Amino acid sequence: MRSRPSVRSRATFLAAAACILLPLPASQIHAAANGARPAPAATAPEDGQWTMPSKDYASTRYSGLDQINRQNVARLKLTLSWDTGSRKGQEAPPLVVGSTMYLTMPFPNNIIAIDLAAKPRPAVKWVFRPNPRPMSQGVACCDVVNRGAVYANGRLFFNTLDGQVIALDAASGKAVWRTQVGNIMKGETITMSPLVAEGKVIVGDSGGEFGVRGWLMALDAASGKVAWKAFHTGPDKDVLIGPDFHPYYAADRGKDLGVHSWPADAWKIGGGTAWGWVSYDPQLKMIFYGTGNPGPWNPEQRPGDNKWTTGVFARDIATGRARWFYQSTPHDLYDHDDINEQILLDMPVRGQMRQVLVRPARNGYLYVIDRKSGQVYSADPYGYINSASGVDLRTGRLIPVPSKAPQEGRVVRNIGPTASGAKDWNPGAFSPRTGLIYLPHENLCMDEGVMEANYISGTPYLGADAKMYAGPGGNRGFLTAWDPVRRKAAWKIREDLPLWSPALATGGDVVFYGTMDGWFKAIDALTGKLLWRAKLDSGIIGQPITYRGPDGRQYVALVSGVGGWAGAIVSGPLDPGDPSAALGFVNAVRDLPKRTQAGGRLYVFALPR
Amino acid sequence: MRRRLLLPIPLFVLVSGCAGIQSVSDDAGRESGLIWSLFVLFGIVTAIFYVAVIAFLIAAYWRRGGSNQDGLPDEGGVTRERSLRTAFFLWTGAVIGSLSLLALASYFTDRGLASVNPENKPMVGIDLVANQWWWDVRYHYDDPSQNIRTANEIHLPAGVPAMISLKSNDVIHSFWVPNLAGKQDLIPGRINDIVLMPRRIGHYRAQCAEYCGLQHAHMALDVIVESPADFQRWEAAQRQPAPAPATPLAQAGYAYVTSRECSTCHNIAGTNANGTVAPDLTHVAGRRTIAAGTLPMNRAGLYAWIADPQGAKPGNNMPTVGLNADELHAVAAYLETLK
Amino acid sequence: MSSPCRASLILLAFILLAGCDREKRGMTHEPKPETMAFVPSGDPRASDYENNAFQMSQGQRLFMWMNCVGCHAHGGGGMGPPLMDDKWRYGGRMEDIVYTILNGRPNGMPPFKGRLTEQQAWQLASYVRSLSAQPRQDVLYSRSDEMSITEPATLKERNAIMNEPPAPGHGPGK
Amino acid sequence: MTLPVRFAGDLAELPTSAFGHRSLTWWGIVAFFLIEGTTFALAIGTYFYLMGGEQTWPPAPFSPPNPIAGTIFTVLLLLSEIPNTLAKRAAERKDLRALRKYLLIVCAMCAVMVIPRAFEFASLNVSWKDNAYGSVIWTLLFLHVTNFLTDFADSLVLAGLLFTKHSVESRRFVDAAENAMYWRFVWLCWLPIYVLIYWLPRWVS
Amino acid sequence: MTVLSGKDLPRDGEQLQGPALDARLARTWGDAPGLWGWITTTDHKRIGIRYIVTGMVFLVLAGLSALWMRLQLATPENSMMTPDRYNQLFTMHGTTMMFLFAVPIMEAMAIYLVPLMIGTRNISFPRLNAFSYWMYLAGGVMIWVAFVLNIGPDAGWFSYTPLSGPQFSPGKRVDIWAQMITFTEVAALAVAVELVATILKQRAPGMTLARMPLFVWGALVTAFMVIFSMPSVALASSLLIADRLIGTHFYNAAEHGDPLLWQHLFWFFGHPEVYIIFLPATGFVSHITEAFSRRPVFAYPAMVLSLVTTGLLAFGVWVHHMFATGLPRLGYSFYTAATLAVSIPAAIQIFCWIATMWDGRPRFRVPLLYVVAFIVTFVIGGLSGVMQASVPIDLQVHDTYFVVAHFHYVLVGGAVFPLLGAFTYWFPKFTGRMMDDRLGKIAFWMIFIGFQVAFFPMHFLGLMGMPRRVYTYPTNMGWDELNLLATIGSFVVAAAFLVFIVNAIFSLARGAVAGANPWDAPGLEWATSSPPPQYNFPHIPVVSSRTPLWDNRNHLPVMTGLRVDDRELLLTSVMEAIPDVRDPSAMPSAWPLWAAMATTCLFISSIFTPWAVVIGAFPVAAALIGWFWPKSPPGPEPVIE
Repeated sequence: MRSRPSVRSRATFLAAAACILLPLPASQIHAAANGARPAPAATAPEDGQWTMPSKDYASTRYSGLDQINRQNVARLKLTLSWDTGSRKGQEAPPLVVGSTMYLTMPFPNNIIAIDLAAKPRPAVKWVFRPNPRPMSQGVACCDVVNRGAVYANGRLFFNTLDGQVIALDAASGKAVWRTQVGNIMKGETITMSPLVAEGKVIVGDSGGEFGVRGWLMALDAASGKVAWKAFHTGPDKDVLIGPDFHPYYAADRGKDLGVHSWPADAWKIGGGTAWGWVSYDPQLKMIFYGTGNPGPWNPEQRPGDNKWTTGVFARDIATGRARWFYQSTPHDLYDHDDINEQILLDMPVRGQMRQVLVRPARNGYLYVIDRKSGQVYSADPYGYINSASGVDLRTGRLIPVPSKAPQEGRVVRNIGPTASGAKDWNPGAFSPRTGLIYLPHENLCMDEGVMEANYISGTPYLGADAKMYAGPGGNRGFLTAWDPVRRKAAWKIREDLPLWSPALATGGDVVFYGTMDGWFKAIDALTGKLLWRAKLDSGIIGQPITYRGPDGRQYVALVSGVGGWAGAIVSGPLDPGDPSAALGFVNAVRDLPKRTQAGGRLYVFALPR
Repeated sequence: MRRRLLLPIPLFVLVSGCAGIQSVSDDAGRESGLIWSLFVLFGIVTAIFYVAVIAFLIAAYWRRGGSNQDGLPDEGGVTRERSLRTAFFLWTGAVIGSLSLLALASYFTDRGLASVNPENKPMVGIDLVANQWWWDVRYHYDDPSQNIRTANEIHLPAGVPAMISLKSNDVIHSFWVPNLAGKQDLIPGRINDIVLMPRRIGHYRAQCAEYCGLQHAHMALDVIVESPADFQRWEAAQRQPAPAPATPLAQAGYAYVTSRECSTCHNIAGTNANGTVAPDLTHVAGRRTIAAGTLPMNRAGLYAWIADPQGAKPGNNMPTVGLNADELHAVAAYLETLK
Repeated sequence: MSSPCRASLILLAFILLAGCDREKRGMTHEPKPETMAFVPSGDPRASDYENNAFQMSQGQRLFMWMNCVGCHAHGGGGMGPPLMDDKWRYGGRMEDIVYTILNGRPNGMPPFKGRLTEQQAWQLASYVRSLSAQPRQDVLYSRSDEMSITEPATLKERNAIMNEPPAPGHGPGK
Repeated sequence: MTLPVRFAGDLAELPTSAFGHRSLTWWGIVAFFLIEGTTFALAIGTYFYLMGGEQTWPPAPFSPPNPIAGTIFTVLLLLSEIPNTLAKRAAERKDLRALRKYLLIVCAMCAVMVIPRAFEFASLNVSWKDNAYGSVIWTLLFLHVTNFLTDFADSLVLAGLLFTKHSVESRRFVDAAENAMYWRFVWLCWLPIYVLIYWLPRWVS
Repeated sequence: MTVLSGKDLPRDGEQLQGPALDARLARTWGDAPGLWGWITTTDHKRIGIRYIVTGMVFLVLAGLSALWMRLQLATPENSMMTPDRYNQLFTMHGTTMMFLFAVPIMEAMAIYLVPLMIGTRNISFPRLNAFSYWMYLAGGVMIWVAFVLNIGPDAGWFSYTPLSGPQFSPGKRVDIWAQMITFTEVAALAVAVELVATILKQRAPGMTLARMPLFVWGALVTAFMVIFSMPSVALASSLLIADRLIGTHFYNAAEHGDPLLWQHLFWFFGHPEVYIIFLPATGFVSHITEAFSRRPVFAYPAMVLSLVTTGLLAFGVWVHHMFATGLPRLGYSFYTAATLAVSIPAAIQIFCWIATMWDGRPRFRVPLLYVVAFIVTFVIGGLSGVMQASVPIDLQVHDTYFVVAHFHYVLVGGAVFPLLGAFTYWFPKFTGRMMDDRLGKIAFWMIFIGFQVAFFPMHFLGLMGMPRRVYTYPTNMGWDELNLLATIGSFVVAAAFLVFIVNAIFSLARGAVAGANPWDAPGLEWATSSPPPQYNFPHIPVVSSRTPLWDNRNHLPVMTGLRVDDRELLLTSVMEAIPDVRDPSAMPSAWPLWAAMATTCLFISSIFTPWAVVIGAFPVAAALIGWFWPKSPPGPEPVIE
């Protein structure tokens, strides 16, 4: 590691660590013009910190800081730039707690603590090296990324690629406990960011491309012991489905659907991982998260609805018992993992205030679902879709277009959205000031050919070739400002490349996001007007954050480093001569190696003093 | 020449009496029955024409050596032209008339074949996927967890129509159970359907009927037509996972098969062998043959096949693993338990 | 020129162009004991397998069946490194590739010893080298009956092999 | 001969060359038209057969070929029929000087046409390796390029011959007339192919 | 420049006839002596004989491969040969029989006979004729050399995709097959063009279309069928090569090509192909029947109409090879109807031949015996063909030994028997000597009986479920005895061919000397000596009936006035054959050989690299320019100043 700053006293950090998120009365959060507001119980008053990747349990990615605003953002200047040494895809956000910043690296998953208050400039406080097993790199489907650590109660919780959950003492960087939960010999890796709430660390596995059996588990935050573990295929008792399970739609009711919606034994290698985002409603004591794709990709090998993959679960956080389930993509045809974020909002639906979760799903529909019942209020396309003609709100079922169904032995052309979805893992942000959700997403279509996949444990279980390319209009990405109440886009920004970085919304009515060719952009949250941009050394797929520094100024930070599924062509580096490389994504971003390079630098911006 | 005259008759006598497990004439299904009746009709009509031609030829032979022996052509034109012309038109009329008759008969038989499942009975649904050089058989049901996967052997209940979807993973093959119906090709990129309506209980043999490469000759399929009750018993048995090995030898075989080369390609339900690119072995010992009709399913056949698959069926995709004697005994012992 | 003379010319052309074992369907291979020691270089099987169209096509089949394609795609890579470029982390000779397949490599390549026979590993290696057009031009083939993906090997430029050891530090397990 | 003969007529006054269907080579060329025409027809049939297998034509994400180069070529090709007709008439009235002139003009136009022709391949917006659509339009174009180049070469050789001592043979005029006929075949074949390559994909997409 | 009138040049006529004329013409039309003459010849008879002998050699090779296969199939589960060897063998057998024997030999007979039958001095485009032979030879030698090198094609003579495609047929085997198609197509198309022009423009004065011999009609219809059908297989095989070499997707279902496209293109050629073989054979049958029945063929107009109808209908039946592919079922009915309809002209012809015999006074010499064998055998094949026209029946017998029996009855019965008859019949014309009658009869009976023993059981094998193209079969299927019987029969046939060949060789040296017209046949080819001189006829004969020699027993009317110092042909009008133009005929030349060698290089190297097409085009173009360059100095002919 180059230019290592000196380790400094931890006093400032300890002071900051004392600040704990406290639930605030609902009245303190104002609803936007359209009446939407974050679920009050799942948000906290702005404290200038960034302790979890989603910012809060409602997954708003909104910070109330407003020092940087529409008027002055154009004067934003770089205040710190530091090479982390990593050259893999950087999908994790920096965390800022007090005056310490924590960086989570892709494999080998080092955690770096930086003392922001150090003089003359911020310096590395400690580095924790978990040394995961190198073999795990071979079973990570889409670059060896990690989506971030979480800070809670003086500890940092994070996962390693080789399937460990680790709790660190945030002050010292020493491991408090580490628990092995995934088996890489079967293809189980962990790339997600855990959710910590109610003394539980919620973790799910990756490996839907390897025929693993997906699960979500809760570990005791104190001891690291497994509290509960819920599978996403198989018999009800494994899925933690019991008498208190009340799905809204009939298709999700029945005994052992996780077995009967699969060919015999296929559920044992059926995927349905949980590698995305978990939201938590402290009022209902329920977590909400989506399950990944069924395995293999080739749908002909798994007739049936393939429960409980590609759907959203609501579970009791204490016991893990499922409360309801909604399958947005029964019998998934295109790897439409349903792991995207759920933004918990309270908003008017047909004139009535409802507690809903809003989820822009991979399949291109933006769902508004009742948090308590699992009823789908609306499902509207926010991107280009030709593989489905709509969602039947009576039955809740997606209506697929038969001519776009993959067929063995014959390539199906021009499927939209692609396997990576209208939007992949990179979450949008919700601003309670504008009432809009800022969705960075893709505009891609693909050709797909499927063939019988062979299951060999620890090797990919796919049975599909894909080639992705720009969708209608020729641009490959969009930033869509979506009005969840009016159920339509307020405006859209065309981006040439697919957007693979999450968005950040601030109280200054500025929205930040990055592009894969390295432009870090600030736009007007009301109009979408580009206000400021900076070109970074490497493409951006990381999560931008904002925080109040020890000096009281507002900073914007992120780590560059292109990679991930979308940027594997650069971080691999992969050969653009094979359009099917990186499961077909290489074809969509053939020009990327010319426009950026592998990297991994921390950037911090602020207004000039 | 006179010998030929009688041939069409023994043809039908011979063939009709020619029962066999892979015979067109020994029809055991609705489709093959319709076709055989049509064949017999065609046979009779064509035989009549053949007899007529030969009779005319013999007549021509007998007429030679009429008057004029000088070997020179007639000078004074042709005297019998008129009667020949009459015969010519009669002959042409007879040909056209009988061809029309045959065309109609063929057309209506074809309609009969095309009207699949006229009684609208519930059908057995099977996906048949051809590979070089074996048959992948999948029964499908409304509840996919009841699906059955097997290989190189189809069981059908008598009196129940079976809808078979035909697909190919590589080259063109052709599905043909002569005792039950005509052929239908399996073509990559397409799905063809065929409906079979077996009527007679028995064991029949199907064979790939489109040249498909090195081992086209060894690509057979056993077809077992049984009573609906027997069929249901078979279905139930097929849904069971593979039985656990009991003897130490079989256990050793189990250990090998489920962890080594075999498991890379083959599936044995209930074990760690989950391969999909080779025949499913879950109930392999309950089948009649090994390797798509290449060897009989018995101990000797198993040994021969496992020890040297390239000897019995050169060019097939099963590699010679090179088991030592102990491993060979163990693997064979285990596979024998997979009833 | 007389007909026999002409025939012999064509014959000569054939022998030069074709070579007789290029397409031999090797079906009955002597099983090789799995414990056989790895031969570091100059294994006679290398050219037997590499310059044989049939073995290469068997390797192509295995490349799909053994899920090599899942990580390495059709040579462009993904979870695993590209196989069609000129960089070879663990050596690009037939023997190196066979070794890699059978024994795996620490950064993610799983070992296939015990899951594949040696013969199959050789067949695979032959196909892997065809991705960068290393074998003789006349045993290469243009495409498979699948989605159009890579440049036909028959039209590809042959890359020089550059052995590139894995960079220390960032285990490029990819 | 075994039979005695009886002289029934004399052929000495017959001409030694004739135009049109009275010429033997004319029949040979017509037979070649049939062969090439059948090939083109079957290739076009293949085009429509493959078109039936696609949902859109051209299949997504490919855009239809850019018609500029092809249209320039087509216009030139059709314009070349003017000197070609004049050359044919000159040949038929055995006017060597005019024939030389017009044949040279045809050859010069061919030489110019090679330029847009070369750009046509680049304007197809698809490679033969991409899919069956790409394969068939490349094949149609390739077949016609062969056809075009063959007659270009043929015309060049004939034009060259007209400047040698062989120009005096009456046979040359028949050759020239038949070459002109072949040139008509070249552009007649091109018109449907031009429509199929450049315009049909636009109309149906 | 001098202006010469046609009158001033040396010509045949009152003043130049008899031996003096023969000598003069022999000088003009003769080839150079020795090897150079052999290479440069443009004489349709020399090339025809060369073609016939080569075709017979390929017949023997294909026959031997059949014998080898029958040995393998003699017993069940025989491991005499590997499946790879067997697959190469049956591919070579079918390919050689169809592409290197049947079509070329029929065209070769036409090359030899047609100019004689229509009374002209040479075929049109004689250099193209020479070129066509070299191409044919190169293609045949290429594929057999490949077979000897163990890279023979193994995807069947039909080479169905995707089995023959780049993935499932690795190596260059199928490319060699496909390029062999290109060679033989070029050869066959060239001959077809020559025949069309020859038949339409070079007939003797007075030989109107209605007086044309039936073999010439057959050749004409066949030539047109070649012209319309061969481009189909040439295109199909070129697309296959493109798929295999440069990665096009014509037959790749995944990229929305279609394996069935191959079948459509192949059978659009493949079924007419059967009639391309059969129609010339009907010509043989007509001529033999006529000559030996001592009576003009009964109902000549019906015969001509049958030929033309067959030729047309043959293009509407190709889908009957694809009944099992799952195309729309109703569409099949059309092809059933068309296929049944094709049998009507055949039935009419059969009637007419027997009627000719019945009404004449047949002398059952060896050629006529072959005609009788033809009728007895071919009708069985035709009737089993009627069965297969029916979709349901075809679904059962398709690709079984029933079909093997069927098409051997049709092709051997319908083409090889007449060919052997024709060979015996015209042998005196080819060689000047008669074939031995006793040996001929022995060979005939052996081949006839052997054939029935070999192939009749196959009907039963097919109905008992034995599929085609299997290299072995299990025992206890009831197939063992019949297969053994078939093998025995095939060896009898092979022995018969040996007798036939011995007879031919023996007769060539020692056979009875034949006169110009040993059989007292009526056609023009019998009006000239045996074997005919290089120039065919000293004077151009004039025709006034269908049987000129029977109608002109005392003297033959002829026309005079063609130049004797240069090669000149008479062109007549298309319909009425009225003398029109004196046309020069090409001199001997080695350019066709050079052109063929350049083309061969192009074709063979384009198996390995697509650039061969570009680079190889230059030597081909150079050779063609040399070929067509006018002879120097310009001949003395009427010249415009």
